Amino acid sequence: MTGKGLRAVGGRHPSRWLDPRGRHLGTWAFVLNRLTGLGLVAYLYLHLIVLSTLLRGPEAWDGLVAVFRRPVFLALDVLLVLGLAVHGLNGLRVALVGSGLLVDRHKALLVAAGVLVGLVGLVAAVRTFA
Amino acid sequence: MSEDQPRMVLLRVFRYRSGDEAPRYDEFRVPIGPRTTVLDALLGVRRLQDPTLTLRHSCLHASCGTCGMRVNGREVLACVTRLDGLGDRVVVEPLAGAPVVGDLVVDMEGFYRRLGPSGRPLVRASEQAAPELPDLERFEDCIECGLCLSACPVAATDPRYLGPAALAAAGRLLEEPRGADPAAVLGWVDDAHGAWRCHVAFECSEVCPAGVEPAGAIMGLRRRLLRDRLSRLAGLHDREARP
Amino acid sequence: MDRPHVAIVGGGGTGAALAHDLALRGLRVMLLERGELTSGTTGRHHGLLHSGARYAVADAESAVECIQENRILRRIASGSFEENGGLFVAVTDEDMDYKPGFLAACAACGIPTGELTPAEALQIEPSLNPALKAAVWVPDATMDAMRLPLRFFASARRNGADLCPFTEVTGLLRHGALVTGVAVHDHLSGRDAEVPADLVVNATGPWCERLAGMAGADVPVRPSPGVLLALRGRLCNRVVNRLHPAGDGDIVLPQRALSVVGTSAWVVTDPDDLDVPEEHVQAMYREGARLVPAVAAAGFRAAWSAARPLVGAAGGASSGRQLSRTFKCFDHAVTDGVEGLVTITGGKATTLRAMAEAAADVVCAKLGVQVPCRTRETVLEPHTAYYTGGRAA
Amino acid sequence: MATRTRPDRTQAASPRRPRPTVAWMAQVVSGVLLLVLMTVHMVAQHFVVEGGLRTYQDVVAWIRNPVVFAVEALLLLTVTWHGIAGVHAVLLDLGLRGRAERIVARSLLGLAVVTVAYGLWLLATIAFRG
Repeated sequence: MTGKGLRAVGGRHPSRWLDPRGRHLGTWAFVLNRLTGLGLVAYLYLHLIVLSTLLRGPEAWDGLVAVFRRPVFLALDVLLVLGLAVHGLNGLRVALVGSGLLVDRHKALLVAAGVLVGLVGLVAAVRTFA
Repeated sequence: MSEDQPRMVLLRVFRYRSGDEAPRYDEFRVPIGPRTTVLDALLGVRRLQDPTLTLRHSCLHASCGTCGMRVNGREVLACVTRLDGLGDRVVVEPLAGAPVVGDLVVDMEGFYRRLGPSGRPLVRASEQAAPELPDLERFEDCIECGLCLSACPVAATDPRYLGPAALAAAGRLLEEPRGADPAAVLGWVDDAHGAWRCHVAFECSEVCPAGVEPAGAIMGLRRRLLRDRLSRLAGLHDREARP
Repeated sequence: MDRPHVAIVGGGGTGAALAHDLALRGLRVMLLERGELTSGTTGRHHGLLHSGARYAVADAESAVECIQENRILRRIASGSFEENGGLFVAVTDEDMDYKPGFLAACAACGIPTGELTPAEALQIEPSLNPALKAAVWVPDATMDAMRLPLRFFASARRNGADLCPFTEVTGLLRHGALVTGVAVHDHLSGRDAEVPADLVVNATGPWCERLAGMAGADVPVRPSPGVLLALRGRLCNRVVNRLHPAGDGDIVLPQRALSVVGTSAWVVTDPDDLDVPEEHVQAMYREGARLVPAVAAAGFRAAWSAARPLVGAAGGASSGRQLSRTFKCFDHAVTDGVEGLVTITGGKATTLRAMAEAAADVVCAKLGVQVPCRTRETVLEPHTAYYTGGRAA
Repeated sequence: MATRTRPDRTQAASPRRPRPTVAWMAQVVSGVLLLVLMTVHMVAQHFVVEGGLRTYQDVVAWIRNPVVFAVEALLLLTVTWHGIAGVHAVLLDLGLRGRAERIVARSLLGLAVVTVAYGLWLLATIAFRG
């Protein structure tokens, strides 16, 4: 045989998480959990930075609050709640199944988590914009 | 088969040869019948259109596990995947995550190295069959095709991940040790790149052509590891009996 | 350059066992296979380790080979077989008429048998046709068609054999009537090369006529395909044979979670161009269900054809059933006046080691090597070693 | 003469490192805790508040409530642990190992300590101000 051949092809790369062909629901749940998780960590630090404005007194904070009440930020808030719901509810499924509980029901759990995420998102949107 | 004009399908086949700068895709038009499999079509291509096409195959009935490849992105055994119903354009690529040796052939060494520490318990040596087992010995169902490793989103990025097949083998050993030491097996899989690296995507069980359900086996291992750890924490066991 | 160099053409079971045998005797071995190892006939058989009972009545020579090799393989390749045993089942009066001669022939060939009443047979194998009239137990077993040869390959490589899959032999190097090696095309690199050898062994099974023809030599071999059918589910736990002369669809056996029904037989000229006639598939369903009724309703998994290399006078037999299943080794210096080329062909999966021993004896005699065969007692490497064992230096 | 073989570091990497079983348990426990704490946080800090955000005065008054302070502090601790452990897991997914993995693990631990310390300081500063 000649050498070890081509390693790059179909090799190990995070881009393969996003190759949609042939993948099933579980992989999408995994990818979504990764993306929301990283997004939420980023938001944690963003949140801390925003909250630091409180150190600069009432004017600075209340001015920021006015900005955050604009529709575009409210929409981002709904996105945040959605992200939390996806990560939290799918995380609950992963915690159960990944600990060896309800393994045979993993697909039903995934569907249930999806439905709940939808409901939470709906409530958040209505609550925010209504 | 019908005497009408056979339906034609366009195969887009991944091609790579040692020394090539980059892989390419070659297109072949192949006639198909209702029973024509991807493997039938590829062997037809090799016989009639391009004798340089390299691929692995042996048993032709999903028993040997050599003809694993990705068809339209999905891991399948080419020998039992019918072309009828896959559309007029079918993309055929080698399994992912293993070095491509040529065209559709990947190097399986990594797969078998992962399987190594399990002692390959899946094939039962009849002489060692324990008396409490059913009187008949049988091969276990894993055919070592590597589809699970190719489909696994964790193996897609972590070269050290033991992977579904090896973990399923470990799970099998715990179910029926056949002389193996369960504590050693548990120590082997209780690793950041072992049973705990799995992220519950269940892709391995989805693509497994032999119904092995590796994901279920991994979850069983984790349940066992958690139970042992919790009972130790609760003081029900003496200290860890590991060296 | 000091030790004799043998080039084996064909990476099936015979080539595997021959590479192992010759490497064990200390020869330098290079094995060439145009595709993946075991991608020809070898990987496609039904996975039966013959007791020899199938051939006892009509082909005693094959039957004796089978039972001897059956015992040897269980010893040197322990763990590769499901030692489930086999049953020969009588379902008609004609089958019952066949039984006394069958038992006598098995006894004559040294094949142990055990007679079972229908009730006893159904107790150990409930899947059998409940209308069976009698059953005979024999030491059949099932195996993995690819992984047993892989153990020979792994052992051969451990002893220094150079295995070259995806390397197609495109011609024979000749010096007059002397074959001096092979010309090859490496499909993985796209390069052509010449492999000089002290001796070339043709182990290409049903393709052997083609290779021998390159040297102007002739081998009386007919490629005789048979259709096999794989069904979903483990329908029986033992090998179930029909207790009558060999015929279509007369065997049902388990292979992991599948069941395999075999087989039919006809004769072709090109072993690469095998079709799977629909009527043969239907015959497998129909005849298989006479042994194990669950066959009729079982889910389809695959149907395929495999070409046996049957040794016989070319142009003679037409159905393949009349041809003997024994193997033959041809020294083409004797048969065709072509020096440096030996063909080993015929036989069956169960007799791969014996075929290799016979061929290796001829090879060693021609090369003046006086080392006895040791494959009867050498325990084989596990099949995984083929992938993880690395290449010999 | 016998040559000394180097110890196989891949097999026996510091035996006293916590087994990943414990890491999983910690991630499950912190995750479940977060599901509760985050729900409380979102509802109490945003959903029940008119306009979703409090004014400066309200924030300070709110934080001074010891129960709120405790819940927020616990949330900070839990979310930091869970988030940083999650980032570590992603890096392990990407094949990080050996010395690089150990360095990254320690850096992440350091980052977690800094995050929690800063968050607590921020909470305390705001609560005890004005």
